[in-house]
Amino acid sequence: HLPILQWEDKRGLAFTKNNLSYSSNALVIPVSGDYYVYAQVTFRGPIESSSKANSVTEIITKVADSYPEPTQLLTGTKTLSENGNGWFQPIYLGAVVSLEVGDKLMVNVSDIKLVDYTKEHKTFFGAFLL
Amino acid sequence: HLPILQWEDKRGLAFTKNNLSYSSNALVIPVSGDYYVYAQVTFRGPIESSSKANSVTEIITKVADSYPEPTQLLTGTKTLSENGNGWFQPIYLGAVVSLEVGDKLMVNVSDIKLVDYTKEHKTFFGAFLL
Amino acid sequence: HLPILQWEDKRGLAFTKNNLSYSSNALVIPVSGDYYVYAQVTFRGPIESSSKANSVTEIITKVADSYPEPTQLLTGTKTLSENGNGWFQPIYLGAVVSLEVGDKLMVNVSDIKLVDYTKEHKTFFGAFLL
Amino acid sequence: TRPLCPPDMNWIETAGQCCSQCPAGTFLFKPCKGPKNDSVCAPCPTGTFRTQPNTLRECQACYECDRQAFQSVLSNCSATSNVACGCEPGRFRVCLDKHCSEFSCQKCQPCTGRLIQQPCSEAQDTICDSSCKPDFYSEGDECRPCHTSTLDTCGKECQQVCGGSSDQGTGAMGP
Repeated sequence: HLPILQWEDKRGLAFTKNNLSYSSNALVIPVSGDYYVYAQVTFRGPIESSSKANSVTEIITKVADSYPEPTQLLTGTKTLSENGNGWFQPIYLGAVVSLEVGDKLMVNVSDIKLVDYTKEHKTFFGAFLL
Repeated sequence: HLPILQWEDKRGLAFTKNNLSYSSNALVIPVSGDYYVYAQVTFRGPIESSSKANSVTEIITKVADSYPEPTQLLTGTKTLSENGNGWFQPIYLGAVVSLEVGDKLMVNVSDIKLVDYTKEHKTFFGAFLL
Repeated sequence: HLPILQWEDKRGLAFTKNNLSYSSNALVIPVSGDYYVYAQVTFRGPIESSSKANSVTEIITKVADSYPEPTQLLTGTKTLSENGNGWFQPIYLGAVVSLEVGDKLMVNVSDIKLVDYTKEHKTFFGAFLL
Repeated sequence: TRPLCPPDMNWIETAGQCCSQCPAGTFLFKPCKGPKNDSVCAPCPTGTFRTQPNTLRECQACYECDRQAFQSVLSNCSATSNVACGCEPGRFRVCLDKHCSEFSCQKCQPCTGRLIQQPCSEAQDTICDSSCKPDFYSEGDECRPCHTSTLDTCGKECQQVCGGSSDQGTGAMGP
């Protein structure tokens, strides 16, 4: 599986409420229903240690107790045509999905070293019940 | 007019409810009000048969009984600077629009051959009443 | 500070309601709560008069009476790898933020001359209370 | 399901009946209430338009021509038609898609030292003659005037074209 991002859930702009909780890198669904789920990841590079990435991918996945495999809910994948010097590439995803109580939502990325985690307003993740 | 995308509305992650129905490539609005409408199209290329596209465009349009021409609601247009070998380019759109009962929402694209329809989590379309 | 965009709030698809008002380039929050805030800016170039831009940035900021500095809520920044002739680059941002009555929301951009203001469905800004 | 309305009327949900359409250039300000209480239409506010009869609650916002990108207004937005944009003189359209709904305005090429086969137009760049004009010699893909050449810069091509001319070879170069 692709690496899973970790999130700040209390400080700064981050918050959880209405029993939507965050634990072990996942948002945990408190009540079954339709949720608008969204995430933006800003990727940046090149960084020496990583092989020259020619694409970046962000996936919002769901893990349910009722099924051993994660389900890919939303995917944004973009090839990079930057020519070597510093590049930035944001990917935004958002849609309505039907979720069950206890479902866990996570964000996976193609290469965690390329994620710009320096500013909370550039990389974020959330959900709300309709 | 630009080609209109067809959508799966029942299988996998797809669903319709609250009387929002899907017919002849369009979401049909059941009750007047303000809706958050969104769509992501992942484009990919190059594919030999298509002329070298230098841009891709996604447009969410509205057709109303009260007007003979479609109205463009949201547009995402991106030029391609990829250098010929395989490329991917997602375009996400979403906003609140005022709709009347019976209005039809559709997604048009610049070139249907460039649309990656292979995975439901890469290309999707939806709306919900506020 | 980066330049602030001005918006049309009445004509065409634009509207304000539920006491969410628009004044001096900002959406003014009428009641405290969690809002889904979103904006898309389509950038385009090159335009001779501006120096060759190598990136574009869109930021949704909040100004509160309770704090003298604007707060950056959401940021989309993308490097440009276009090769000189006409290019288009849309940036979409959207997320839930907690706002207080009287807070003002604005959209800043890296270079206002690179903003495509010609069609209302390419560059837009909005918010709704959850 | 809704009843079918006569050709020049539309079903209005809130009125629960068919109402007369508003003419192009106007929008439905107030729906009809009955035979004696017809639709109230209002003119499209400046900066908006409707090209067709309608029962819509607002008019469409006019597009704007991209002045920063050297577009020019071919025809202004009116109550019944959107703005039409073209390119400033000396520029031509480079379409971004098959339908040319988006285009940039590129400078026309000058054809220095060549005859113009086809002048620059809104839709297409100047087409230059492939050969140089008299008194111009070819250098790479440029045409250069004989009078600018000097003894040591005038190669084989230049001599063939400019060789016979009187002022060449004296080292005294006129403007």
